[in-house]
Amino acid sequence: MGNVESLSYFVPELILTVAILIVLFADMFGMERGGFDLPGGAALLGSILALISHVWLYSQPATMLFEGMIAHDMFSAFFRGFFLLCTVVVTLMTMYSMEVIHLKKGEFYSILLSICIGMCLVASAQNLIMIYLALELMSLGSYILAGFSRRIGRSEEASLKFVLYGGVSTGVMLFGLSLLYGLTGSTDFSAIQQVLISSEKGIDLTAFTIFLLILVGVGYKIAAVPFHFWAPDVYEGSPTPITAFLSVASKGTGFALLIRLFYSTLLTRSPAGGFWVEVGDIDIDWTFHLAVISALTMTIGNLGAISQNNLKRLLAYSGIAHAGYLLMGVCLLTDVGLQAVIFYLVVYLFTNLAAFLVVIIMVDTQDEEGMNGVRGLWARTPIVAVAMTICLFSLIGLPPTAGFVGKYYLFVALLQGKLYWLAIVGVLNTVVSLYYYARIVKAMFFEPTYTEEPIRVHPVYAGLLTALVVPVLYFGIFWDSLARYARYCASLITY
Amino acid sequence: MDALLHSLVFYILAFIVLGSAAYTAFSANLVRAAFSLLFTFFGLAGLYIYLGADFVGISQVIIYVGGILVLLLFGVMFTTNVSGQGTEKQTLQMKWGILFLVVLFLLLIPIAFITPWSVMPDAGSKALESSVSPIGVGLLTKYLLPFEIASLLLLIALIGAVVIARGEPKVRAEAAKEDTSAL
Amino acid sequence: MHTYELLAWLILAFPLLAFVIQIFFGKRLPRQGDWVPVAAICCSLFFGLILFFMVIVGEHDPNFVFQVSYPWFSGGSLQFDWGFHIDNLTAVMILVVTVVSSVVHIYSLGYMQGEDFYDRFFAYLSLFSFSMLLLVLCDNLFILYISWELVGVSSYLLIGFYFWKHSAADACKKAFITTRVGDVFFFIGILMVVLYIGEFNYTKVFEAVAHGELTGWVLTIAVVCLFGGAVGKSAQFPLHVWLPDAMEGPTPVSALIHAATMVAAGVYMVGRLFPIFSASPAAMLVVAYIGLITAFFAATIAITQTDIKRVLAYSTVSQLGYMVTALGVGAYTAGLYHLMTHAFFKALLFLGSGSVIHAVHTNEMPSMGGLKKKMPITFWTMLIATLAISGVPFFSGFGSKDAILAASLEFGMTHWLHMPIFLGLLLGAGITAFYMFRLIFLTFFGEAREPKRYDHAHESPYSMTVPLMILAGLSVIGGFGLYGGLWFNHLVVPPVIGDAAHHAAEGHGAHGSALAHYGAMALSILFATGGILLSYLVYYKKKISAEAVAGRFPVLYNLSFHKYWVDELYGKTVIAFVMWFRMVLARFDNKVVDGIVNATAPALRGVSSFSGAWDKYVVDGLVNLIAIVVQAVGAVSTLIQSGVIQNYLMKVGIAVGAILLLHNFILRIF
Amino acid sequence: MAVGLEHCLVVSISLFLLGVFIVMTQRNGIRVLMGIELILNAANLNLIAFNRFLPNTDVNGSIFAVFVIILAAAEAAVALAIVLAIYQQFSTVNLDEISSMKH
Repeated sequence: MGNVESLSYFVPELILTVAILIVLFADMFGMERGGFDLPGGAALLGSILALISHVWLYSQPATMLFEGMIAHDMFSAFFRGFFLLCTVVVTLMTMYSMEVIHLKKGEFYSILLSICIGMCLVASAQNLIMIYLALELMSLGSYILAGFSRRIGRSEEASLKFVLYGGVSTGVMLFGLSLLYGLTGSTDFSAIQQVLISSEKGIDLTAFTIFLLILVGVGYKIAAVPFHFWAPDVYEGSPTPITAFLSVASKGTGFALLIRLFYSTLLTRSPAGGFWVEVGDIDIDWTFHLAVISALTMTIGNLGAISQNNLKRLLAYSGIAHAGYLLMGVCLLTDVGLQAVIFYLVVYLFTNLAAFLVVIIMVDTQDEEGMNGVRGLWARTPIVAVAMTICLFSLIGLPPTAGFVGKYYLFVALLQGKLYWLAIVGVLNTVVSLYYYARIVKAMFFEPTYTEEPIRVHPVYAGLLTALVVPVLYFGIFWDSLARYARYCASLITY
Repeated sequence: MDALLHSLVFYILAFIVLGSAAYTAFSANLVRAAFSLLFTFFGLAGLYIYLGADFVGISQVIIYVGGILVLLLFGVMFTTNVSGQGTEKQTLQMKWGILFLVVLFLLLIPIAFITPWSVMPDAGSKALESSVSPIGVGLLTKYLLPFEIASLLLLIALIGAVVIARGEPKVRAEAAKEDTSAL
Repeated sequence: MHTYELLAWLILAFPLLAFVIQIFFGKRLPRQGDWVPVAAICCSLFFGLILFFMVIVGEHDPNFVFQVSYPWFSGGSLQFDWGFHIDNLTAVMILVVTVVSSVVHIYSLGYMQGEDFYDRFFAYLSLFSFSMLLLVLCDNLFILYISWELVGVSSYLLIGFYFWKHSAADACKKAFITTRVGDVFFFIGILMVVLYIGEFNYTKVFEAVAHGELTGWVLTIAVVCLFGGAVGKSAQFPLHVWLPDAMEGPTPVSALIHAATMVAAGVYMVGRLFPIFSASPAAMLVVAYIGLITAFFAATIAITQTDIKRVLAYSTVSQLGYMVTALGVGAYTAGLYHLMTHAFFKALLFLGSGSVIHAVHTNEMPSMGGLKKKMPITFWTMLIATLAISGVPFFSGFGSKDAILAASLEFGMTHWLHMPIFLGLLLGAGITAFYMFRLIFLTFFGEAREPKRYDHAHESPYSMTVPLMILAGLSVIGGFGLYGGLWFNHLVVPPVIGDAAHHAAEGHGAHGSALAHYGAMALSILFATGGILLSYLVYYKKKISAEAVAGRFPVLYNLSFHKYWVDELYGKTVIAFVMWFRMVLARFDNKVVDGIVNATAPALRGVSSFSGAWDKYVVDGLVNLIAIVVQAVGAVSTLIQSGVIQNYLMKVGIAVGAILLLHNFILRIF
Repeated sequence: MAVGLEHCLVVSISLFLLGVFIVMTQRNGIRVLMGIELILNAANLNLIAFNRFLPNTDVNGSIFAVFVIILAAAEAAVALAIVLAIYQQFSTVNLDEISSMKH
């Protein structure tokens, strides 16, 4: 589709772009108006409008937009909704959080919205240039936002580590992309796939090297071992709303990128349907390599989380572990696996955002990110304690929470794919994770606190927390609709 | 003879690029390292033009040499006591780094040779016409969306760089105090 | 939505809602929110009554079944649904549960007044009511198991309500663990059924069993495993040890859970799954004999106990044995009828004893005496219940117990070998009458043995006595269900499914022949009267000295007084073994783990904080072993997180190099 | 010997590795940034060389390279701003001394 006609499919991004400008103007004029966060309001309104227009676009058939730069298919639509929802929640979190420097809120929101645009483009890109550009757009914004915390020293350290690590990783990935361009002579995914399908023998090594170089960039985004080192440090130092955003949206982007890039270039959909196979004569056991990374990722993540006392750092390691779980679904190269990944991502969105919201409440009310903050929480604010417990149960994967169903689908997919060893590793890891999540639950309910004074939770936070936790329980009991939706969304555009 | 001269230009440029890059990597003096990067960028610009990408070559000179390198030099000047150099150790984990360099070189170089790149048989005779016009057309037709996104990206980078570099003394002092008390 | 469906929803929704409200907002509501669960359970009672009358009077059909099921999710080839199964048995159980539950709720208003965690107590009661109602209403094994566990959890919470008391904390742990043993069997049983049949839904399972999809020794094992659940939950021998200890909980809890409803869940489960049970005659015999042993042994223990609630507890165990035996010999109607009548009069007995304890602040019967004048309402209502449990004609227990005896006599007459069942039960009936009147005489008659307590005693408030009177009325008129020929014996009959189950049920003979019937009736009256008379002579007239008798037969007395040393036996065998095993693990822990730990510096740090905690190792054994190993590994794994960015990048680079080397060269060469 | 694609690739791979080497071994944050620039330039050289030698007549490689240059500029600006902020805070740009968060 041409550039002009494509605009009608591009409405959510356009709304976000307009919102960025409005936010910047609002910042110039509106900060003194009765304490209301005018730029935040504008950003919130913009992202909600974008979400609405996105829903309205859902019924459109899959098609290529902007001269084949991006695709509109169920997969990209899912991720666009995912990122927009994340942005709405994080905007709300930021509006009432004490952690972000108040004087620079306008810049903060405009960058947040532009990151969201970048993420949406990553999930729908069909061209190497586009995917790299979109990735850089979101990365660059993330580097800046990581430095926005009130706690100056740590925040800047996080920002620095992030920008250097990210710069090198995306640079290496770019090198891989340039080799991919060289191997196929094209930057369009469809053309790349066609060339690879008809390629002659002898490109195995090159293909694997390219894959590995690209994986450095992708693995950095999803915090997969051995590319995960930045995650704990950056998560700890960034302002908590941004940590939440990174841990959910950024990880989601990584998976969108991995699936989009990997499934539509180095793989091709099998004519038998239901699974993907390597293109042409390339004879590499992708499943095995990704599975090893998945096993390592969840193991290192879970083990690392055990000795953490800072909740943000603990959740960072837990996020690494969850990237491992999600990779289990990706490495199968089947429809069922993709469906499980998408299902799990939705669950992860609600669960993790809610968990981080609890941390935000802790930081705002008692300036404490450590275990001390949650000690005796049950006595001080039972609703938050119960919500956190539900989240942790969901992260462990206990019924009747959605996390259980997510893990269930992942393991079913694994068993169907006959990847038994990975399933065993996954189950063992779940058991290990029980240990450190349960530690938080124990601290909240059974450990004494230094003060019995009740914590006042901002009503917006209480409402947001409820809105995030209810789906965790709801999908834990009635998941059929979500599972059907995930199956529906697990379809990439094919050529 | 002509072909030999042709090759010679390439080898000289390649030597400038790699030599100055190596100097950047191994030099003990930060300012000298930054200046040797100037040669790398110029050499690369020459290589681009040699390879027929005149527009990219010019962009390289303007943006890299005129922009990025100046930026880096400013950074060096701001953060380093230029005269008092040399006492401090400049590097770390050097042995591992060299091991990595050698091993990866041995691993990656074969890729360049064993891969059946679909090279044009008579690449040397590919007409070396100006690439400015096709690039301009491409940017406004097929690559219009990336072009627009790049503008958004530059806007964000601008805002971000300003926000980070602009000091907020009051907030900083207050926050720093809080931070130390939290520790 | 069908009326029944709506009613089922309503009955379930109120207690659940009350639980949620109470747990979150209870403390902040006026009166600590106690009225929320009471109102909720009364609403459930109201709708329960409507359901009962619609089913029993309105339908009046022995084979009436209403089913509705909602798809939940499918896992592989299994379809998990959930839904309601409403038939006559459900209606009766709903009635029993809601009536007893609401009575206990109201009673607790008075009894628990001023206790700590008053609000939470009511929250737990609501949770229990919800779980129990779900257990009764659900339509498949999966939900049955879930609600089964829910009931167990709420029971655990309620027994341990006085968690600051050591005995209560121990008791709730004991109850939980002991019933878990049964639950494991139950779970295995359900798994076997589902594995062989592939369905959870009751009706479908029954049909499959009737078609012989599950036969032979597999069926027998499955049924015995399923029965294991009932053994745990209904406190049958040899897992009965938890129930007497569970009396550490507040008395209303004992009345609700450990007399009337939860312990009856096992019996209800056997009744609900009767088509599966009756398909295996061998398993049915196991059921009958376990019931018999329980009924007889518990009765003999009750004779010598002095704690009023323990007497009642053993009496409960014994009566549950009666019900189980009845189901075992195929007397479906009689067993379930006894469940209903027992629920009313045993709840009454417990609540009455609670009233007494409330007045004199002791559980020991030797410290009571002569309370008849001080507490007339309590006395008269408890007397009615005692008459009912003793099997005196015109009271409810007579009808149900007589039916059980008749069925077992008839079973004995067709299979002479199994005559001991009848004899044991008959003797047990006499003993029951004896110890129940012993309780009455010791508590309410004679002189006041501790005047201080006696003077202090007073009748309980109306919130406690009114429930007693309601239950007393039910204990009397409950008996007319069967012998008035009104409805029970032709409405609550074994479900007829297929031919095989039908024959099996018929073969056991649910309806006693005239000879068995009248013979059993006469004998039962005779034994009951004998028991009462003996008790009268010993404890009222003091014609026979109890001490002298005990002195004459020290072995028997000690056996009974020490509950056949079952607890001690467990202590010496199972628990001792576990403790020994823990010791071994702890030693292993100490030696081997220390070795590993010393080898690594970070692990050393982890351990040094645990140093000097040898005791802790012994106590926590395996848990600590795992914890330490995991901690140590965790510490090592975070060591790679050096905080230096170049170091991170170096590690990434080395990892990439290693992968490339492995994949592109080493693996190619080999 | 006529210059071919392989020659260019050897140069770009060497440049790439030198960049990564700088990133790994230099303490100074600004030098690490120089390393990143080298990595990006190596990729650019690849793109241009492929564009030159592959049989297509389009200029996709050049356009890609132009975008990469733009991105490199933006990234360098942001990264340098962060490094300067770090210098204000820690009075050093030696990255191994800025490691308060670890394990």
